[in-house]
Amino acid sequence: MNRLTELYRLMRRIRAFEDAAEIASQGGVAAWGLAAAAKPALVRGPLHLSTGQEAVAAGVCLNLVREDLLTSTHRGHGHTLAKGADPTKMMCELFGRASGYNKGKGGSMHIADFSVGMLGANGVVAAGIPIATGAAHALKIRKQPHIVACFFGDGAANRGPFLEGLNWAQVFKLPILFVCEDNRISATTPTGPMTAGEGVSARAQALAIPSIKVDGNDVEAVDAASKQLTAEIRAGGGPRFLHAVTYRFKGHVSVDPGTYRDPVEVAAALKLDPLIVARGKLLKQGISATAIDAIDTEAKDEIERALAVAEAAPWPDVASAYEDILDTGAGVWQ
Amino acid sequence: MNRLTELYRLMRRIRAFEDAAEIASQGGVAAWGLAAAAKPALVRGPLHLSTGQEAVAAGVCLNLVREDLLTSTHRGHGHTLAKGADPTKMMCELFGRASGYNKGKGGSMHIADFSVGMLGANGVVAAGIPIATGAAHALKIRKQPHIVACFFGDGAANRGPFLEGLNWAQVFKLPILFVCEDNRISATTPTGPMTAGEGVSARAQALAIPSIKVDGNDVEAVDAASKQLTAEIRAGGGPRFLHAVTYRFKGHVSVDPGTYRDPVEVAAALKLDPLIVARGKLLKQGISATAIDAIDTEAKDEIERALAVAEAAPWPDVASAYEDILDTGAGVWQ
Amino acid sequence: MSTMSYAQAACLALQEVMRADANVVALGEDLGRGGVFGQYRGLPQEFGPERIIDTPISEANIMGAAVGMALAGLRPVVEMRVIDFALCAMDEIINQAAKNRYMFGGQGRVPLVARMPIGIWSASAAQHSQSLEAWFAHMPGLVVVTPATPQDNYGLLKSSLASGDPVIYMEHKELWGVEGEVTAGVEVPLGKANVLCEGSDLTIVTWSRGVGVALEALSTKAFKGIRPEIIDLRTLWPWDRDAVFKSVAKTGRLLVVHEAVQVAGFGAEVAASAAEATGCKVRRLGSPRIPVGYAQVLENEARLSPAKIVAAAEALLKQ
Amino acid sequence: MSTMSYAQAACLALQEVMRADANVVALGEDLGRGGVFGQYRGLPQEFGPERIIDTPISEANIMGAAVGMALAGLRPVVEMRVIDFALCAMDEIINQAAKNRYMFGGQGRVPLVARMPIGIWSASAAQHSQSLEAWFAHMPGLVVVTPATPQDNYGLLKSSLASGDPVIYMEHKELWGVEGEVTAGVEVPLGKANVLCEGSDLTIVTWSRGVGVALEALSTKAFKGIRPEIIDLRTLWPWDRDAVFKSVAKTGRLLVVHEAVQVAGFGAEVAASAAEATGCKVRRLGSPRIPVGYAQVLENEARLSPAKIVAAAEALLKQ
Ligand SMILES: Cc1ncc(C[n+]2csc(CCOP(=O)(O)OP(=O)(O)O)c2C)c(N)n1
Ligand SMILES: Cc1ncc(C[n+]2csc(CCOP(=O)(O)OP(=O)(O)O)c2C)c(N)n1
Ligand SMILES: [Mg+2]
Ligand SMILES: [Mg+2]
Repeated sequence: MNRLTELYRLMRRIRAFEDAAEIASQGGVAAWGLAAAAKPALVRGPLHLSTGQEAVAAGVCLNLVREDLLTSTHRGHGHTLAKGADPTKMMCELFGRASGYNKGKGGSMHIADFSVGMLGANGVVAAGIPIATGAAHALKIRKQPHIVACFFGDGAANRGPFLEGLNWAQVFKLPILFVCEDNRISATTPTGPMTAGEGVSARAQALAIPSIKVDGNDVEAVDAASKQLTAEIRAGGGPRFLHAVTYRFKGHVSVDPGTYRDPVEVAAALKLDPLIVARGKLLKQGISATAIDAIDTEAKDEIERALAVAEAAPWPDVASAYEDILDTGAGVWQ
Repeated sequence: MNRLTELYRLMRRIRAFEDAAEIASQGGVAAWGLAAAAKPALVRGPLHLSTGQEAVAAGVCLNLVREDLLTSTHRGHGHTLAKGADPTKMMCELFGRASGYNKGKGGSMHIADFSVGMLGANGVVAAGIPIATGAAHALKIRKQPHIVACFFGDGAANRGPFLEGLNWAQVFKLPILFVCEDNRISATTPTGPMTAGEGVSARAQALAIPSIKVDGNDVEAVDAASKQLTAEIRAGGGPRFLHAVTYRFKGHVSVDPGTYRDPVEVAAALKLDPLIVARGKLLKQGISATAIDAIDTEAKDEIERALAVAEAAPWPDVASAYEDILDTGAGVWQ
Repeated sequence: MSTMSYAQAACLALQEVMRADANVVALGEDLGRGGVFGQYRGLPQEFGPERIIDTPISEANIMGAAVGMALAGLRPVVEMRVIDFALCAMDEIINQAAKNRYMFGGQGRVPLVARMPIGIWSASAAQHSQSLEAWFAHMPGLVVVTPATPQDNYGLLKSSLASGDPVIYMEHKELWGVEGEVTAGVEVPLGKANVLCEGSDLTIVTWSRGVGVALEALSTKAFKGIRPEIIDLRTLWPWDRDAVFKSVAKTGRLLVVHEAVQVAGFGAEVAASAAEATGCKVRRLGSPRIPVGYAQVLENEARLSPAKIVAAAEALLKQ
Repeated sequence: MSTMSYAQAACLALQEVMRADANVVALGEDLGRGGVFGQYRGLPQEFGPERIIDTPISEANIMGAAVGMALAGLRPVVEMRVIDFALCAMDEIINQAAKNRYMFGGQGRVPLVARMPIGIWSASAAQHSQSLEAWFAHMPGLVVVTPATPQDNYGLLKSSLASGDPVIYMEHKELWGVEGEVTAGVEVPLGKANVLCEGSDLTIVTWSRGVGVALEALSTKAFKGIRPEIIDLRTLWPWDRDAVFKSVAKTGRLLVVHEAVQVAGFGAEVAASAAEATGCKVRRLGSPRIPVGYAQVLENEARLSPAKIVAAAEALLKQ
């Protein structure tokens, strides 16, 4: 399979996952002026979809190996899947089942698969940055030949840990790739007017961290930049920064209709769907429409199966509420 | 009195204050491997001296008016005096007396004179930055024609609030002058190796905040840069940044012998004492040595008087320990 | 008097105060669209972006700036979205806001209201479900307010905005949509509890979301033969010791109920104080010392319920 | 067995563990010069800058990085210098370190020891004198340790370093120079209190700096006719309920003593638990709800003293 096909397949799997999760969440969270549905949704908690941003996850993560580590954001399904997690166990987690990655304890906002180096989504904006920095520091101290990929949003670049983490990574010359997934919005607030100066790349450069800015909807561009940057990091060059500009197709959470956005802007962005872009390129490369459609169907089928398994999966035991917490003093009293 | 004479006089007053406070603090804090003295020192608490850094306080603050506001650091005596505070009330505070600015509640680390717009030293590195930003925001909202000067050290530029505050100030185009008093050390740790990139100016510029770097031991240079920057701010230009490179003559606190520093470096730095530099310039301008000596004597005398008043000043009442705290519920129970 | 939600009651209070005092401003993320819970709805339209301020995502600076604003003459309302994010601004809340007045010997005042919604809500799991009122009650310099009803959210917010000292104002996320009668102009004083029903067998002291759960137990007759006196504390600092001690003098038994973790929760303060002052029998009901889990069955372990309250009351009567 | 200071005892414990396990590292500001209180003295020379790590001033990243280090196989010791600065790292401690294991369903562990010295010391005033142990005791996922003697600082630090979960390790700044006998190799288990003297009239439970003050009252015969049983709790989570309840079963009276603010302090938890479990009489002695002032006379209001303890004991006996 050629590189672009592989990238496309991964993006399609993420899209299929996000679409299915979105439907399963309707009527879940009661917010954004909406009441919760009478019948509880299959996905109850807040669901931050990465629909439209798949090229960033795919283009970066195909340049990682299993032993590399990754920290993510509240919008973490794509990164998790791209790092090699099993969509069935992910869907089980979103459904709050015992067979989910976190045994139903975390849900979407804490999706993780430590076994493939995916150290977790995070409910706190920018909180993954110090954690990723420390993980990279550990790799260096322990002389392990791997790297860390640290994803965060454009909104995160205005929080203190962004400065603290990037400074630290450069001071200790750590093997870490910072990836700003810039969808130009922070919840309901356009990020531009909240961000001084030339933005994230300029901030990285002020810390002497080399940075590349790419069209984050062009998966080949993301892939190429990631290839270069990860190679430099693996060669001992210290931290690197990737600024990928993309767009969030959905509301902030799945039940947010996103009415605060200009419909013209949204319509224009939808035309630049990374899947449409990649499909066009595949066709140009001579891959047949049938072959591409087959990838799409395969991805959807995979997620259909995941949904079915998740819906049938068992709930956590009550007893498990008291597990995975302190050993010290456990069993003595809660 | 010409400008340089005025600047010199202010620096000399600060130096006299610091020297006197230093002596009064010997045997105070039991740290840095030293035991506390048998007889309690007149200044009991940690004392961070700005000896050697007087040119920054003086050069900036002579460009401020009384209604302008200022936030400071743990090393705040110079800023306080330069903003117009009374050294006697300052010394009383250092001595923990009821007649001190804070009624003996704060000591050196919280020296403040709100009546001249000096909103306080701070025991937390970088904590003054958000406060200064908010004060500037208030001035803008309340359409007051004044500005804020926000002092912090080189070490503070690695903490998150540095990014958050500077970004905020630029986003809201606030009337604030950020002053990095760069003495190249953070407690016992040289700041350079802990700081990525080109340093603080580069960080300010990445946020599109215009910055000037000056020799912080040349009070005329500090004054000239401050004059320009404050004028730009007053004209509505938004935030400005001053990077003043200087040197800390003393240990981190007054009882710290500073043995972790290279004696050669210290000796070289002492030759660049801002008072020596300014004195040389005054002599070149034709001011007589006698006239300069008179300024020195006057400054020392002023501080001698402050010491005498402070030593005789009354201690706070026990009752005052329960004052200046919540009104709500006060008097009901503690 | 009119019917409105807990969120709308807060909007009304803030609107009235902002109309009366040009120095009152609100700042936080996403406020320009009325706040993610609608707790500022309508205000951006009326007061514009200079007074309902959209900020960068930077909780530390939001809180720190509010301290500076307060020192320079404004009366800021700070929105932290959920209390969990206020953890990003702890130095600013504790070392800067709470201590300012004292540490500077009364030179300045910090009249700000920091809103930081608490509680379990909509499967939001460990990082969006905390109730940390005990932390702030422990901290000199802070007023701590926990409204339970629309009327109280209106009345307590108005009183908080009139406080000259920093107020930690904790709305409960599960209460945003709860409707009730609100009489404009009725302020609820800080430090006064609300005795919701009289009883003789035990005193139940609670606040915030606990109030509705206790009243649900009452209205569904879950208490069977037991007649509890139920008190909504409303503010945790200052808290109404007189009302509580008066009640336990009558009932001889105190049950403190809260959603926060029981260990070192504010229930411990109320129970210990009552035991010290009156020698009454005490018991607490709070969450086990576990993070809030995502799945319903896990989340429920950390949640109050009428059944849990009744069981605790029965246990206390046997104690 | 040899005589050493509380600070030296910690150095010894850390040295032993670092020799045995290459994955143990320490990180924080100024560690390369042995730490500002000498609590890392000698270690930079032996283990070098890769394992005794000098960091930029960035508490949030120090603590967050330690979480990442722990997840990636290290066992970091985090130095916060004083607990007041740990307020700059609260999200990292609470939302990231404490909840990690639970929230990710046990996929990872965060075996870190966060040292954050507490207490009043050397006229350091409101921002350098706090004791916030109650906050951490309230937080699921954290172990909370408060050593009172050189031997315990050695033994508890070793046990903490062996914990697979995050430990908030609170040394008291006024104890750094205190000397005592330390027997290397003697670990002090987490969760076991130390009964320091047997008595029959009341049980005094305390920890950290409170231990020395209580013992001073005893040795100076300030208690006069009163015979207290004095217990050093040593760890606040888990805390040794059995030891405390056994003692109050005998004495019928409990006085909890701590330097932290009394309101919502951990004394409330101990007192409320004992009242619930045993019905004994309880009383607390803690700091008034004011920030720590600078002048000696103000600072003393927030300080424990033998006289205050004796007065509280007398009041409890009359209660
Ligand atoms: C510290 C913190 N503040 C606020 C929030 C609430 N919040 C969740 S996502 C979000 C917007 C984040 O924007 P960005 O980083 O650009 O990520 P995106 O949602 O666009 O992927 C906000 C404000 C949070 N989770 N954490
Ligand atoms: C948040 C925080 N971390 C650590 C400290 C301890 N500390 C006090 S001053 C200082 C060094 C500060 O360096 P810099 O900002 O350059 O100021 P300088 O002392 O050189 O004037 C440190 C680490 C503190 N006060 N606050
Ligand atoms: Mg974004
Ligand atoms: Mg410095």
